[in-house]
Amino acid sequence: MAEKILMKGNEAIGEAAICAGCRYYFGYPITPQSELIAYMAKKLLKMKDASFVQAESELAAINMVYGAASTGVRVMTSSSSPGISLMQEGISYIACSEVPCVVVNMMRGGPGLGDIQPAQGDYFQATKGGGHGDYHLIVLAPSSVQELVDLTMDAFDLADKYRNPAMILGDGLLGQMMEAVEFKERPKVDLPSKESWTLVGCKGRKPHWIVPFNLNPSVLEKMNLVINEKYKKLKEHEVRYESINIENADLIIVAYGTVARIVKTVIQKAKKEGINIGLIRPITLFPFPEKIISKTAERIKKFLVVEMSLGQMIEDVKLAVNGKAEVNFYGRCGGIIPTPIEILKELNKYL
Amino acid sequence: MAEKILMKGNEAIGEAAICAGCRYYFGYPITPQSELIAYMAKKLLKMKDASFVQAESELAAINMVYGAASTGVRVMTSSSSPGISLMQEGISYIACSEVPCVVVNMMRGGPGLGDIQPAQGDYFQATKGGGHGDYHLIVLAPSSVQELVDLTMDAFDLADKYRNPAMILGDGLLGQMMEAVEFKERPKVDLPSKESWTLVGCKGRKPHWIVPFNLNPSVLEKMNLVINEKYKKLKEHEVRYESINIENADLIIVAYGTVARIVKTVIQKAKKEGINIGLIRPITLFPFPEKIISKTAERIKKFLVVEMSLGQMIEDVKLAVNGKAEVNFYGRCGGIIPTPIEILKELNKYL
Amino acid sequence: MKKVFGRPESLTETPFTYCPGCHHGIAHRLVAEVLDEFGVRENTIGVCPVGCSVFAYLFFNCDMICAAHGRAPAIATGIKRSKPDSIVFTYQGDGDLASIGTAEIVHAANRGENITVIFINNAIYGMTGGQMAPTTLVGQVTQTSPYGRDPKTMGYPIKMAEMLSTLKSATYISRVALNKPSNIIKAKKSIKKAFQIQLEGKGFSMVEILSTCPTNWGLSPIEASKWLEENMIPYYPLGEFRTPEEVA
Amino acid sequence: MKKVFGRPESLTETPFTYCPGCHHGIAHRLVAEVLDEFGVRENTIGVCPVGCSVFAYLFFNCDMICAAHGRAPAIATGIKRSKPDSIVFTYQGDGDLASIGTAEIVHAANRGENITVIFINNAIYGMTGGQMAPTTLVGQVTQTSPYGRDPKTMGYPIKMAEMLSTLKSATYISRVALNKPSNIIKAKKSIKKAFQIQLEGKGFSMVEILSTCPTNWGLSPIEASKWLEENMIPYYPLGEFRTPEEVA
Amino acid sequence: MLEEVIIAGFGGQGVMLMGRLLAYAGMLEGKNVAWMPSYGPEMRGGTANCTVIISSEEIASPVVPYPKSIIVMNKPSLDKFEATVQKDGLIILNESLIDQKVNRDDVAIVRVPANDIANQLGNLRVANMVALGAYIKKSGVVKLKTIFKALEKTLAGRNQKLIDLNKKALKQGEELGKEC
Amino acid sequence: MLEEVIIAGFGGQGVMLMGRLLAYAGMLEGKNVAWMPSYGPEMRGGTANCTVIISSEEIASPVVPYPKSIIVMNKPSLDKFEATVQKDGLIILNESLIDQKVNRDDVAIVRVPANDIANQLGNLRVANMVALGAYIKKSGVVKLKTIFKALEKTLAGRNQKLIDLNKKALKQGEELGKEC
Amino acid sequence: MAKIIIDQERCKGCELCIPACPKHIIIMSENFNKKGYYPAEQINPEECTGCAFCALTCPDVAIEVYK
Amino acid sequence: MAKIIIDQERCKGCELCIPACPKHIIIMSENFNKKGYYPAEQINPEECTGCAFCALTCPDVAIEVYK
Ligand SMILES: Cc1ncc(C[n+]2csc(CCOP(=O)(O)OP(=O)(O)O)c2C)c(N)n1
Ligand SMILES: Cc1ncc(C[n+]2csc(CCOP(=O)(O)OP(=O)(O)O)c2C)c(N)n1
Ligand code: SF4
Ligand code: SF4
Ligand code: SF4
Ligand code: SF4
Ligand code: SF4
Ligand code: SF4
Ligand SMILES: [Mg+2]
Ligand SMILES: [Mg+2]
Repeated sequence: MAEKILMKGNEAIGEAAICAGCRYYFGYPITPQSELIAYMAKKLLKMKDASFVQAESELAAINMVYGAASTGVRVMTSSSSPGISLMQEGISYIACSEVPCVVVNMMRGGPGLGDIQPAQGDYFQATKGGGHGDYHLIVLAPSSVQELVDLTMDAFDLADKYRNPAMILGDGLLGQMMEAVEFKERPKVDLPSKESWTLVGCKGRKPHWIVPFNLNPSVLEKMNLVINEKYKKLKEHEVRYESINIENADLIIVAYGTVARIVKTVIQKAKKEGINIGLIRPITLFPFPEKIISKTAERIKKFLVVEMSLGQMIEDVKLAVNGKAEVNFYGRCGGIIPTPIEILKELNKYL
Repeated sequence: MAEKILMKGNEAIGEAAICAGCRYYFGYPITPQSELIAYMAKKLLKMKDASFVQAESELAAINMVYGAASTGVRVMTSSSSPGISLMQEGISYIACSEVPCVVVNMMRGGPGLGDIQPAQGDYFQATKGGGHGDYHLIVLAPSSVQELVDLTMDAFDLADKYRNPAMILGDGLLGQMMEAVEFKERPKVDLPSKESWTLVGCKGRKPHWIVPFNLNPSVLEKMNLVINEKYKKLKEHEVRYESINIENADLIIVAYGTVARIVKTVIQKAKKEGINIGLIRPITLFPFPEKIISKTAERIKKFLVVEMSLGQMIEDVKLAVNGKAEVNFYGRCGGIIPTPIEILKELNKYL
Repeated sequence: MKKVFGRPESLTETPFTYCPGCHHGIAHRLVAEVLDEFGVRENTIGVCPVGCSVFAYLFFNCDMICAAHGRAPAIATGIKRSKPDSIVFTYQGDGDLASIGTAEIVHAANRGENITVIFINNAIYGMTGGQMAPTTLVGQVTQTSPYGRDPKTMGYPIKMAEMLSTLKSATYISRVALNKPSNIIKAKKSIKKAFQIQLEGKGFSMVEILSTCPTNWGLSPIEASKWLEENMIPYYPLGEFRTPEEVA
Repeated sequence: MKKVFGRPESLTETPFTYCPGCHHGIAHRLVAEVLDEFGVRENTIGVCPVGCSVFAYLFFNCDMICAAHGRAPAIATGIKRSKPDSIVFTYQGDGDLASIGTAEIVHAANRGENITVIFINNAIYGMTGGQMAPTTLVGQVTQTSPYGRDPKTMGYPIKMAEMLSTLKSATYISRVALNKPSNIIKAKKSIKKAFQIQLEGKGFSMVEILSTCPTNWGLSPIEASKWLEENMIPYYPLGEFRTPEEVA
Repeated sequence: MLEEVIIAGFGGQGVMLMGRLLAYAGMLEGKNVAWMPSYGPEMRGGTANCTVIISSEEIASPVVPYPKSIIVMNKPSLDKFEATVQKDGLIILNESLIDQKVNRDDVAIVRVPANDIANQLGNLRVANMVALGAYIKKSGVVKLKTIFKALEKTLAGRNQKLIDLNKKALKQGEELGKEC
Repeated sequence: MLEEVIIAGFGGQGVMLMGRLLAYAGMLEGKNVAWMPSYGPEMRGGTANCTVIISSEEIASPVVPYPKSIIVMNKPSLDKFEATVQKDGLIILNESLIDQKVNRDDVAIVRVPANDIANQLGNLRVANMVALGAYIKKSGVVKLKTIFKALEKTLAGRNQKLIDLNKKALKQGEELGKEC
Repeated sequence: MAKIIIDQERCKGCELCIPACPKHIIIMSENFNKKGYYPAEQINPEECTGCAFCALTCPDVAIEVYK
Repeated sequence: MAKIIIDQERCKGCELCIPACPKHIIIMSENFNKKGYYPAEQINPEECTGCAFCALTCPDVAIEVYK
């Protein structure tokens, strides 16, 4: 299994999902993630106890996911920005129902129809809840094709562990690019049994209900608080990030996904110019790695957030820094990928 | 016109919209805003040069709004939480197209189907952008039936002025309650002509295009930056808030909408107990009144944010305070309205 | 004496929350009786809609899920695809199925999903307090057609059974009514046939049930049944629009 | 010599961005010619979809708006309701109209919106690189039906013209093809009739146009036209399914 | 002055209308008013209640956890609100549907056989007006005359017979309010 | 070693495949590789390009604003990328469709009449392989043998004739790469 | 002989069973139940045929039939 | 007498006009245009009837017909 394969990011996600035991996929085509739906069609339509449905829309797709997830199977859908917007009601229902599933968003330039180039303009939607009500997704932000593979597998585990929808927040570049990947054997994880809540027929037991509402507000509040407890646990146990050279850098860049990779080149280049730059790369966007940022801000007084958006994650960085350091921003949007050179130029302003 | 009328909040919005020249309404029923759609049906179906359509869904409704707004007329839709989630793609398109319109969200308990009681769980969705891409709505948060009237009229003006969708973010309580209201004569405002962009037939000119995309990312980025400039202007010119006793209070409560009213009772009660409480009530949630909060935080070191959610506006408060004061939170959710007594109890913890 | 008519096992003991005389209750009972008769209660997963029957999960004595408004057929698709051996049905109102959920029902039918759809056509939005449904009759006064449904601006009432019957993959489609015992008996037979088809793996089945909403029609239950007979049945003919024989 | 055939005024000079041999271009020209012939270009508002024809705004020489995927009929509704004297048309693909936009087209038709819908059925998702459309033929290989469309799990190709023709408020519905000059001439007539009906205020009109997508079908343009003739026309019969006379 | 009253009962008992009339009358008498409905978790056949605030000052919180008065039309409503009434407050209860005793001795209690009286008047639906009449009399918060005016405005267009019947019920209720 | 090359042309010219073969070959030779496509604003008939990075180190930024080499298959692509090539870099250009001169004298330039040669070979579609062959030879970044292997893997299942034709085109390109 | 039992608390007094009964032996009670509804009751039980039309029609499954 | 003009740069070489011409007087050029397509060209122009079938079929509106 540990052979290296050259794979497009989108296809790598598909293969990773299948490796993670996902046999059900419901989705609707959209650039730049269509290779993923095609991959799932190719694979799942030939498998037993599996199903692939090209849904009539993203709305239908997310609700098919909701249905399948309710029976306890591992299930996935994927789309890109506008399609994900159409799923917001459904995602809110799924989060309220505490039904695990995986949603992939390979972001493209927005708003509106935007374009089909890579972007990070859906950070708010993914992490704050683009749907209504108090809920969150578990949001994972890969930055290489290998990480697309690894985090997709993790997403299924985390979703099952917390009975919460998990999102892979990638972008068009990650989805479209090819890199060599390995599908490594993974250690077995202990996950809670789903028996107590799945809909599989009530033989020998009382009926199960999956009911994302309660017209009694006291009960609904309690439902909310139970879910909220999970978010606290997530913040305690599941935060992930990569940090480079944060001990005594002159400035810390915070960036995720594709941008973080570009920043790594910036760091190399900066080093050559004698500039000492550190990187904090959130891997989980929710839960957000606020502690490490907060701690780092006690020591290092200059931060630069770089995003392919007009400034979204920067709010979480500022909330973590809480006034202890200066937080600056550099962003490109609409599908433009910032180059190492322009970031380098930008950060020189703050040194 | 200045006679007082006893009116339900939802109907008051409808009448205000009509007074503001809105003759086009497209919507889909949902509790707790159905009185508004019924009111529009009753009125608009009897008017000339007017149209009321009960759309087949919220998705269709927001796109009908998009179409009508493109011809330059004043147009409105309304819904409540789950219905607004379904509009996210459309709203993102409208924002990208820079087409003015008014969307009303009378929030109810969430997530999922939730319940039909008042809540404030859609703050993130409304202010950060529940749809994809970098965009914002102008978000107005009334806290009485009279303000529903006044802010609805303002919303149309602001939408036209900035060519941006505006949202009235109310809740089920405001929509359902009756208070006496006046429809005052309003001073005429100067608004930009729409002639240069509306779709009315290209007689005597080049065709107009309303095209919320550009596959060239450089152009799309420029479109984004143009829109972003508007947000800067909004932040400069259109911030609104109400403040009570913020000069030398022991603690400042930040609350909007229904909750702010309850807090006013808290302040009265607290005064009797010799406790000195101030209130900052954001009336515009986007643009958020960050300056006054920031300034106040220089003086007063204790803040309490009260919301009918598990904590959403608190992030904007914290961003404004930026570490200069302690910001605490009290929230109820799922449709529970906090009582003055429980808030009083809560704030005693911080004194 | 032997009990010859009682509560089917596939209904819980919970009293219905429907208004007095509302036909939802009859429809529930018929579906439950059919599940009993096929002995599939313990293998059934029901999908309730948003609408007055959002509480159906309290009443059907089997595994239940509540769908987002209009999306029940998509959810049922997800369930049936992942549990192909279970019996899956949706229970939907006319706002749910014929308005917001149009795309989902058309495509579930067109894919030939092996599920059964119980479609309550009461010509109105019950739960939200009486707005116009796509199935509201011409001239009918509702909250959103306060001067009567005007076909010029609101179109004619939509005939879902007929429309879906144009789809090749829709195996069984019928329309029944619950306004009197004879029709109730026919309705039961049709519902049974619909489930039978699912049990045999023959594909999509739907029963459109003409029902009353006394509350929002502003009529007594008896008047409502009469109104249904005199106004709805003439416009919405009863009968089978597609049967498996035709499909072959 | 006089020019007897040239570029209609209702087309801009911009070269089409469609692939060589793609029928979208023919459909564009026919619509433009009809607008010219009625002299309504300056009073027309067109709605382009998401699909290969998302760029139609560059080609039609009139006011244009780009819809969200599938929502063109809703947008056209908003436009027509607020500008009832203008001519409004949508131009939609089969993914757009027959899949994601099913609810919107059904209800625009059912309301009898006085708009004209140009529906390009090329049995595939062109723009996104060749996925299955609801109109993809049985056995047809696409990105998402890599082993051919299997009616057992994917259903049969949907016949939108037939389905919408069950709606009382749909005034004119036809199906045409662009595979050869004689059919192109018929198509033009039908498009003209559709706009005529709108001009007369008679309500909803739609022309379903069978078209090729050589690129995603993996055929040369000539082979594609032949494939259309031999495979699509037999399944999707050409003709008028609803005409105003019938409506009365 | 500040009156805060909660009116509660089954969905079909007309408690919302009672509240609306009261608020309307308050406004007609020049007061600030707010009316706020609240529907129970059950849509159909469930319980419903509304709050009415009538005040000479601006009304801050429209939510009233501890009302001065309650009018309870059925048993579950009494159970729910009994304990919330302020000391020296007022409870109007529909004796016809509530057989249980009230556990408060620090409030005034008026028992009105509202359904029975309405039954006698020939229409069960006016039970609400009987109770409202009693409340008006006992609390004195607005004049019965003003309620009549509000009634006429609110039911304008309905047949006069119905309005008259409602007035009759209000008056009968008033008598009961007097008695205690 | 670190090679960064951008390959650009019309949508239908097969530039994506050129890049994929190159990346594949890089991987087969044990290097870290990344292939990144970029489609022009026009979907159909527009321009497209891809970036290939082949490196002995871990690859950080997959975005390469200043490539070491470019292979340009049409005029707009030359216009777009000409100025971005690093000093001492390499430009492979498709002479058949580009008549204009290059304004750089600090880079190596190889002109390949790719379409004409492909035309001679009987299939315009293999113009891309001609250019790729020239690039392989000139840059030496991977072996032609490895490209052949990659080709066989990538086109596996297609008919052998097509593969052979591609190989022929690659070889003819190699000759041109040699010549200069 | 046949018998029906009407659950007085389940009955919502909708009256639908009345016209459904071919024997005209169901009427509405004069006393309301705990929910405030006047429930249905049977008169002349000896005439009941057990045809179950009443039960078939009852939306609240309030009627049981014995035979 | 009739004449057609084929816009060499608009033409995408799709060949659809070829079978459309009843006179079989359209063929594909051997030289590609600036976009890299082989455009259509007319032979034996004197045989052209101006029937416009070619133009009718051309998806790129590349053909003008004169009569
Ligand atoms: C997305 C969304 N839109 C609107 C609603 C509000 N809503 C609840 S039920 C309903 C319609 C009910 O009518 P119908 O489907 O006919 O069912 P009935 O109550 O008549 O049985 C509506 C519009 C909702 N819950 N969610
Ligand atoms: C909400 C949303 N989902 C998906 C897409 C991606 N998308 C763009 S066009 C298209 C379908 C195109 O097919 P069709 O409508 O048949 O038009 P064609 O290109 O074949 O003319 C899709 C799925 C999108 N832009 N928006
Ligand atoms: S509102 Fe109508 S449909 Fe709903 S329960 Fe009452 S009678 Fe039945
Ligand atoms: S992809 Fe198909 S539909 Fe789209 S332009 Fe090309 S040939 Fe036409
Ligand atoms: S069982 Fe038949 S006869 Fe007896 S009460 Fe019921 S309907 Fe009447
Ligand atoms: S039909 Fe049922 S609920 Fe209605 S009156 Fe008869 S017994 Fe009671
Ligand atoms: S006009 Fe007619 S005869 Fe002339 S080239 Fe065209 S198709 Fe042939
Ligand atoms: S039909 Fe038009 S584009 Fe095609 S070859 Fe002929 S002239 Fe060229
Ligand atoms: Mg209904
Ligand atoms: Mg298509």
